[in-house]
Amino acid sequence: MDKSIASLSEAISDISDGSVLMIGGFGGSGAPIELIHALIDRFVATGSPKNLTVVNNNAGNGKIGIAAMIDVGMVKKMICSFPRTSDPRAFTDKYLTGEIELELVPQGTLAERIRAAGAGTPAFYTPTSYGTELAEGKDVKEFEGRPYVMELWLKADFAIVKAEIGDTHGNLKYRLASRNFNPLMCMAAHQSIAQVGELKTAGDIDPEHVHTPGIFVDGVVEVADAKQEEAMIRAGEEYQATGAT
Amino acid sequence: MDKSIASLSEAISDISDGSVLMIGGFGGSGAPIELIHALIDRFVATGSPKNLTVVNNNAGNGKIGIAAMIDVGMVKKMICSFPRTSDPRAFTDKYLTGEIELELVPQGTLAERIRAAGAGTPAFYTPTSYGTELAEGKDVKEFEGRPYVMELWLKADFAIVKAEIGDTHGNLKYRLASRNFNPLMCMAAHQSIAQVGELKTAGDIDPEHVHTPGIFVDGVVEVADAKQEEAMIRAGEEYQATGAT
Amino acid sequence: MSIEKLSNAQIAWRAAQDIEDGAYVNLGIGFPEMVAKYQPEGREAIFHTENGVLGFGDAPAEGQEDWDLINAGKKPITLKPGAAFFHHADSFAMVRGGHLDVAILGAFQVAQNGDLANWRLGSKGVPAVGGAMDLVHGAKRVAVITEHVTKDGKPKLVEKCTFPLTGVGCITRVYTSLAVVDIEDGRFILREKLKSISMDDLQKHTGAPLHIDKECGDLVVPENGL
Amino acid sequence: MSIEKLSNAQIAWRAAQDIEDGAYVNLGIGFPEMVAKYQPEGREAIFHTENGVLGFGDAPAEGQEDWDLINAGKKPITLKPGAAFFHHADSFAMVRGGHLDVAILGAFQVAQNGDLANWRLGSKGVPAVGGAMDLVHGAKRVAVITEHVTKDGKPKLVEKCTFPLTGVGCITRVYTSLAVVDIEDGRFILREKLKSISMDDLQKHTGAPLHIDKECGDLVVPENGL
Repeated sequence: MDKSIASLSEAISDISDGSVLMIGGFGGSGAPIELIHALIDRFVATGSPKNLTVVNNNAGNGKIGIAAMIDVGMVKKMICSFPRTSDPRAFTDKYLTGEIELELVPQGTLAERIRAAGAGTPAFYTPTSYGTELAEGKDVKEFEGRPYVMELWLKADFAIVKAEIGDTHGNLKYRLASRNFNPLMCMAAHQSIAQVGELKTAGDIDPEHVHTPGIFVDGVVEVADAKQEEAMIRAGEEYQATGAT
Repeated sequence: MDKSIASLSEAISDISDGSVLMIGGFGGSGAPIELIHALIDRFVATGSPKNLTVVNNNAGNGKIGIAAMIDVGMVKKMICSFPRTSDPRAFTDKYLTGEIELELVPQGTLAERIRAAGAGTPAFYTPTSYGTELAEGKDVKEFEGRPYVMELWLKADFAIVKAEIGDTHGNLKYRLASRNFNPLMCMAAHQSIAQVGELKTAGDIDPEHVHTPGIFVDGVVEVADAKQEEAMIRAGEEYQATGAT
Repeated sequence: MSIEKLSNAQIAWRAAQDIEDGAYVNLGIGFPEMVAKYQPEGREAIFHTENGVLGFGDAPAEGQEDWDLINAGKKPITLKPGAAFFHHADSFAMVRGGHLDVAILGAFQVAQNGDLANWRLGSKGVPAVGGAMDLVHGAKRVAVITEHVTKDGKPKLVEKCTFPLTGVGCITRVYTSLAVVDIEDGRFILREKLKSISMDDLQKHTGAPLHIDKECGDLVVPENGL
Repeated sequence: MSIEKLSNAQIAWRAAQDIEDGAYVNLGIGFPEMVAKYQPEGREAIFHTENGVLGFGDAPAEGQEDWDLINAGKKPITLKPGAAFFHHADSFAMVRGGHLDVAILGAFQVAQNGDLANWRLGSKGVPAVGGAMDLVHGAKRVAVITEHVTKDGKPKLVEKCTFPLTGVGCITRVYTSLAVVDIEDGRFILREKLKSISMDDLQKHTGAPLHIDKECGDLVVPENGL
């Protein structure tokens, strides 16, 4: 078994028009910036994939990553908890003119809906959002005298995440707080692709230290010199198509 | 902050009559045999805690651990998935004479109900047990054309588990497959106590390698020379009250 | 009445041939565990066990057991390179989330609509379910390996299960001591049968109609003594 | 009209005095983060952040930032001994499962029944909720720190919230620039007030009746310049 993929462009080649795409990371921590930019490269060159529904905690920052996806026009809808960042212009502009849809989900509900999809749980009850406008139209049920809101699983066609170390079986280990949504998204997507700082042979990660077991990962691509999204934003970097039109 | 506890008897001293008690482990792997025996010592000496509801995957094996708890008469009810073992006599005898109750739960549902309690999820839907006698009387709902059964969280007053390494903040790391139900039970119980092979100072476990964050653990007691339940059973060992009546 | 039939090893061998390279597989406790022995050369399957291990290997040599490293049947195991540990909820997320490619289970009865009964024979004794009710919903393909008939000759492939159900409409293929049978649209479709048994005899040993879709192949396995 | 009132630092200081030794605490993004600075000597609180860190410490020195190590506000943090990382679902299990001892949040409005509005002022602009709706259900004690009135002098402690709700009946204590107010049985109970403000004046700046249970203490904090 060898899940390694030779190139970024090959890693994202299956992602198709209209897909639901989960993108890992919280802020720049765990954000697979090279995979995202490879995907934009493909869209700029071929016009595909378009009409994507993107799931992430935020809705893009600055002029790179998800913000750049929105800028080039490949995102139809964002599902996120907090579409505000230090520079949220890309999303804000299109949202205010009605060019992009938003499904706003409380952060814990977002995480749990993603896990539920991965765990085969179509719905669950949570106290979060009860009595608020985000619970409108949702089933409410009382347990032990307290009201709870029913939330549905959130499945995806694809997930792209970043990890520090991966192996040929798809096992992943994350660095510091960059774990965040990434293990959950790998569980919830039909096809999950990880960019890893170091790609090892199966057996080189201690089985007790694996954060995402390989069963949840379909492909692993090594990006040894990966950039950190937050650092790029602070340096004022912008997405630039690599050679493509 | 120092969650270390000096002795086994002190570690289990809060467990009271009629409690719901989760006991970690799957087979002998992860079973906190020394904490269990300290609890039996207390019952033998004082008559308390009695009328316990015990949650574990099984219902005791041989003449030690949960089987010995059942034998001395401190267990009112078992909640488990598989009340059969290589030597299930303790439970079987009392079950067939109606002296002990059984709530049989599919293993995955048991795990997920325990996690749900820890995660503040009062109920969730699962395909497991649909159309079987274990789903009788339970809510059924269809999602995406398929029927699912509603299951409720399973909370506990106390959990006792075994880990390889613990620290003074209650962070735990498990050895090999002894993780099993233990992290979930720590989440689900009002008070969770771990016996650990080695008790370290906070900071001595790599934060990326923590399996159970200390927030889920209330007390840690070091048992440096802990026995392995399965090995004891194979050696024919029996529980013996330590000095007590 | 005595008929030629496959040994358990031969049934397990046949089931193993359908496991693809790179498949994630859960083998039920007992007889299904034999399937692991017959993985075809050059194919690598990753075995999952409910108690939180992915990528385990053979049993250790006697005296080498580590009782913290066991499978769902509480038997000692070893690890292969690329193994991972996880807790029970993650383990059953793998199962119930449909991440396994194949689950192979034993059976008391399988009905033509895919219902399975394999956890309990009646209301006597101590009931025990384990992970059976989870596994039937847990894989892209849920197969059964079983004798074609019970010890006293009664069909195990039936119109409707009479024993308590493990799951509804969950089984897609059955490997028996006489045949390979798929379940499609509420019917048994015979894919392969032993050459030595006639269609009529096979039907007599089966509790519901066997249908043939285009053709029925020969069930061919290596000589006994596998 | 100008009244003597506490600075943000003084409000944060007052809230910090109620955090017990060994407490697990989540501080909302922004103003509530200030509370961490005023932990009383000899007490150790463990801080939780939604993106999967328990046991974080101060901000790193400039130039020492590691952008993989941030808090929910996306600000760089450091770790204290005993820290742990975990994924987002485990992080919100800590929150929604009630494992935190204290959560301290900001507010636009708090109602006398414990309702909180703190995520949105109207229907304009881009809505963003983050973890606010989770945190209000997440701790044994959910407190608010806030100015007593808005910039244009309107009460923030009200009979009924007019802004969109974050949670229903979830707030148990409010630390304001003028007072400490508990919420019990649908009423504001005044626990402490600045000595310099009269009961009448305080009531005028409050949108719902302030009740007194036995006695009301003085709200005493260190001099400004904390």
